[in-house]
Amino acid sequence: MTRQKKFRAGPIIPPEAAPLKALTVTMAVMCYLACLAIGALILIDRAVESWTSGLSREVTVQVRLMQDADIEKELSKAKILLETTVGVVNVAVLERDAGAKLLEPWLGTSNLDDLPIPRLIRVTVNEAAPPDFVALEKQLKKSVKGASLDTHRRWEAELTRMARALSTLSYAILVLICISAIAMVIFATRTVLDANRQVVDVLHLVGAKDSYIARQIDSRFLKTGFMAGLLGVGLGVATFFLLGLSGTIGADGVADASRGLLFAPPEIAVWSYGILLSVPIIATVICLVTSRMALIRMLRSVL
Amino acid sequence: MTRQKKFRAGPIIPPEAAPLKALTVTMAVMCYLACLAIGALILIDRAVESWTSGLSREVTVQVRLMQDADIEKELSKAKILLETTVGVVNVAVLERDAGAKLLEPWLGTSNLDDLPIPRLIRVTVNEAAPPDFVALEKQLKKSVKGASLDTHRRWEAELTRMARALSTLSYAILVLICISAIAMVIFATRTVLDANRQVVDVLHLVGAKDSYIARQIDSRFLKTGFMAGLLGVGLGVATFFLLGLSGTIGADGVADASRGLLFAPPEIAVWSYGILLSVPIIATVICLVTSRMALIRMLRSVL
Amino acid sequence: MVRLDSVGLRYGDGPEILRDISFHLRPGSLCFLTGPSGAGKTSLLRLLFLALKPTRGLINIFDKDVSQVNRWELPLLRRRIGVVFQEFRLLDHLTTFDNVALPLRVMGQREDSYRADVMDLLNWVGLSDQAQAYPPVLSGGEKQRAAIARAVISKPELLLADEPTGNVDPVLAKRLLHLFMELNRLGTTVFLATHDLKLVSQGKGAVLHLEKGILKAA
Amino acid sequence: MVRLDSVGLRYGDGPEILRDISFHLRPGSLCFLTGPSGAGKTSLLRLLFLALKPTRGLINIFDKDVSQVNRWELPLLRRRIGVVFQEFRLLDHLTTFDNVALPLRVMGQREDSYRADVMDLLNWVGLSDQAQAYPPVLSGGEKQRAAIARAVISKPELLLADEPTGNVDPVLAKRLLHLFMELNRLGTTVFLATHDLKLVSQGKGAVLHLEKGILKAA
Ligand SMILES: Nc1ncnc2c1ncn2[C@@H]1O[C@H](COP(=O)(O)OP(=O)(O)OP(=O)(O)O)[C@@H](O)[C@H]1O
Ligand SMILES: Nc1ncnc2c1ncn2[C@@H]1O[C@H](COP(=O)(O)OP(=O)(O)OP(=O)(O)O)[C@@H](O)[C@H]1O
Ligand SMILES: [Mg+2]
Ligand SMILES: [Mg+2]
Repeated sequence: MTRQKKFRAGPIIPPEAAPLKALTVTMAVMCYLACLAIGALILIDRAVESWTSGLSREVTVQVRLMQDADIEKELSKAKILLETTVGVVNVAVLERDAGAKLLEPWLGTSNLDDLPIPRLIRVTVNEAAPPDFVALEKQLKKSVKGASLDTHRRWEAELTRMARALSTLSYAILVLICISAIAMVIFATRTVLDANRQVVDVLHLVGAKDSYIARQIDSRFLKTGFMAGLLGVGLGVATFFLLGLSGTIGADGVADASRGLLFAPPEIAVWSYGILLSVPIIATVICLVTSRMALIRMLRSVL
Repeated sequence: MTRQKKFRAGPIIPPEAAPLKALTVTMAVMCYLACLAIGALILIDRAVESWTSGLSREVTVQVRLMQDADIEKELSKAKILLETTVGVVNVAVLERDAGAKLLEPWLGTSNLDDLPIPRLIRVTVNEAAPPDFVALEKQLKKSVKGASLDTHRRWEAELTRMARALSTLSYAILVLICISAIAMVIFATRTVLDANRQVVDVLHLVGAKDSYIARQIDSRFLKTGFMAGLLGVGLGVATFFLLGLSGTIGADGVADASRGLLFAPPEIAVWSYGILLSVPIIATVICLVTSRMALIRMLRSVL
Repeated sequence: MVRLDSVGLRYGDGPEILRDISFHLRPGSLCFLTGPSGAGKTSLLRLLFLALKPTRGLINIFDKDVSQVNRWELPLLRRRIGVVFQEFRLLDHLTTFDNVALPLRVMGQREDSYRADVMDLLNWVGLSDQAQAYPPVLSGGEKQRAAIARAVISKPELLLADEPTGNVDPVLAKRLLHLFMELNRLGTTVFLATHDLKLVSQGKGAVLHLEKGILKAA
Repeated sequence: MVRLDSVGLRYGDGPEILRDISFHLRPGSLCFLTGPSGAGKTSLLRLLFLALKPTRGLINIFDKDVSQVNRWELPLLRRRIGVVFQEFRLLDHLTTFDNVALPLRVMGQREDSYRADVMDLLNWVGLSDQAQAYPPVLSGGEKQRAAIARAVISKPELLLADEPTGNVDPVLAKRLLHLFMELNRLGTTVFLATHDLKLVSQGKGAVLHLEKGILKAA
């Protein structure tokens, strides 16, 4: 009595959900964080660009006329001090007119000849290794009467330095994410294989080849990695979107920049979308390559 | 021939390493990220505090004397415009002296009576819902001759707004981390239990109580959570340390703030260390409570 | 001790595996259960060690109605029953010694208190050399003997054994039968399911014959 | 077909489990292996299906020296050998049908091509009703029959069976023996390890007796 029913052959390796589901969640979180880190990198990059373009590697020292001091002497003292400071590339004492320009916003272009206009020194700094502005200002104040450092630009330099630290941190986080993703995949592979040791043994003994077994398991990891990557990127884009909504339009902040990330002119948008979309691809590749390599190595260790 | 050797009884549940090791790695990464998020929150909080304390909810509008305009008329025009702007709480036209003070840094306290000193209007804004400064400035420039908005403070307000977005993001990330940690623990519990279904069955059949079995598995999760938490916090503190080293001392940036996080005066340091050390505790609690609850529920589902 | 009254069992929506089973095991009795493969012997034993509830009918064990037993009472009842599973069910990560000692350990006994007993029993079933070996390296017959030792170590009031001699040679089978009969002499009620008709004829006890889920006294 | 020459085996640093085993299985022969529990029968079979390498001595299978076989050649050799494991080793997540069909599937055959064969074989061992059932719901004897069906489905040149009738009743045991003898008649070399002396006397074949790792022709 042979029943002629339509059978559907079951999967060779049991579809044990738990370790792979866990991997999906972890990988999705990792991908999300990778997106945030990449977004941060792009934003920081753009911010630094705009700051440094405004900064043009220059700081201004201003020397006020003091009742009891010879302005030219003070200026040369300041010049010598600045020239011997590490991180300073060039020092130029500006004409009297330059100081007058400084007051223009308040006083207009009226005749200021009889006013005690402050004198300016333009200091070109080494952008890669700027001097310690705080120490420099202290020293200037101590040895030159009426001297002060343009704090606004100093602050911008400090911002740039901070942005660099943040971007290094973002790179570090990206590396950390990759490493732990690889570790996760290896552990998941081992878990899946451990859970199926008996099955793998039997498959070997009925004549299955290593590559055949590896293929059965691999396909799961492929799917897992891709799903997780898409999920993570989806969440990431949603986050940038919300972040973009949180700031006013036209302001020069993160909100604006994250809007720029999403709704930029095509040629830029394509680029940032491309980088973001590389996340699921990299996740899939990490999943596939790592699990395949781990599998082959683990399978070899059995007779 | 009874051998009288000293036996050591093996663990009731096999010490299957893989799912728990995977959990340790994941949880450590989560804890690390939680530390970063918490650090970010503290830093943003302090930054906002210092910005807003300097800001004191005020913006200054400056009206320059123009050759062909009546300054008092322009001032009252500006006042009316400002008073009708949404987000403005109070408008006060300042005395002439206030404008003179503005030039002090450049010109000293010399007599400025015959100079065209600009006039100032102090605008108190609603901190919670500040006006749209960009639009406001445009309008001012259009309808009042010689008017300009103090852009520096405007920028600070924008910064504060951005900081709020970042701190919301940090909170969101913290919540996300907690949720995925709980998910991870549940999956790991299921994996451990699945891998040991036979063992649990046998234990039930030889008369073990659910609580006895749960206890055997729980202790592993306890250790896992605590180890992962410590690892994560260690990495986190190391990161703040490195970040702290990356900026110059005394500068008003993240570097400084992260230094403040670690080497603050005792009463503040205790607080931030306390928050950071709560991470491994929370991780342990999440591991323990989640796994215990999941275990009891899963064990109940077997006869 | 054990009383079944027109018990029926079906798995899920399947056919009835056991039909109208009624019998009574008096305390201290020895009883064999025979029947062809797939007759339902293991299913019947599962009912007796409370791993299954009957679809219909009444089961009384230790004067308790099984359908009235709470979940938290189960462990306490099971501790009074020793079971030898057809597929042994040893824990692969524990040594033979630990496997045999498991029921005592689960009851909360300390190792010092049972070490000598366990070693004596291992000696009797011929496994003293394998006390520190793990089940995966034991031969089929050795596993079976370890499973038997685990079932009897706590001197249970009721012993259920499913095909306990399927993997051992006739000489050893006889030796194991003697172990069961010794236990029975000391007061344990013994219920053995087996295909081995020689074993049945060697042991002095009642014989129940199961065929397609229906009980026939033989 | 199979030739062993003073083969010795020890696990790790343990004692020698097999000592000086030498015998020859001619193509198409039928041979029984008997011996007490723990004698080393399963270990000897493990050597023959290439799950173990001997510590010393020579094994030739299909005219190949086993110690010279590469890892990638193993699957191809194993496909010519059918094995019934003492503990069955069915895959719990596959139906009985899929379990039996596994060797064919692993060889890359399509389901259409083997469905009828598998169903016929299941019918012969009395499992056609359980074709879509999973091993955990099979009775002990049903599992054993499924394991036997899996071993013979690919009509191997060499069939190794370890205690293939330990969980079935005498009637069924005889039926299974007939299956092995039928295969043998069609050219398969059959090597059976068993405790069941009645089975040995029913089958017409050579008998090897193993005792404490030493072979004695009976
Ligand atoms: N969990 C289950 N779900 C569904 N059917 C089952 C289950 N367990 C057993 N069966 C079926 O019930 C019938 C009886 O099984 P049982 O294990 O009781 O037989 P048995 O008498 O012990 O046989 P054997 O001597 O071969 O061990 C078999 O046909 C089997 O397929
Ligand atoms: N992997 C292993 N490692 C160490 N010792 C082992 C291993 N496998 C088996 N042994 C030991 O080798 C001896 C022979 O085992 P084997 O399984 O070959 O016996 P057998 O003849 O099949 O016995 P049975 O009839 O009980 O199945 C046993 O004492 C066993 O403990
Ligand atoms: Mg059975
Ligand atoms: Mg054996």
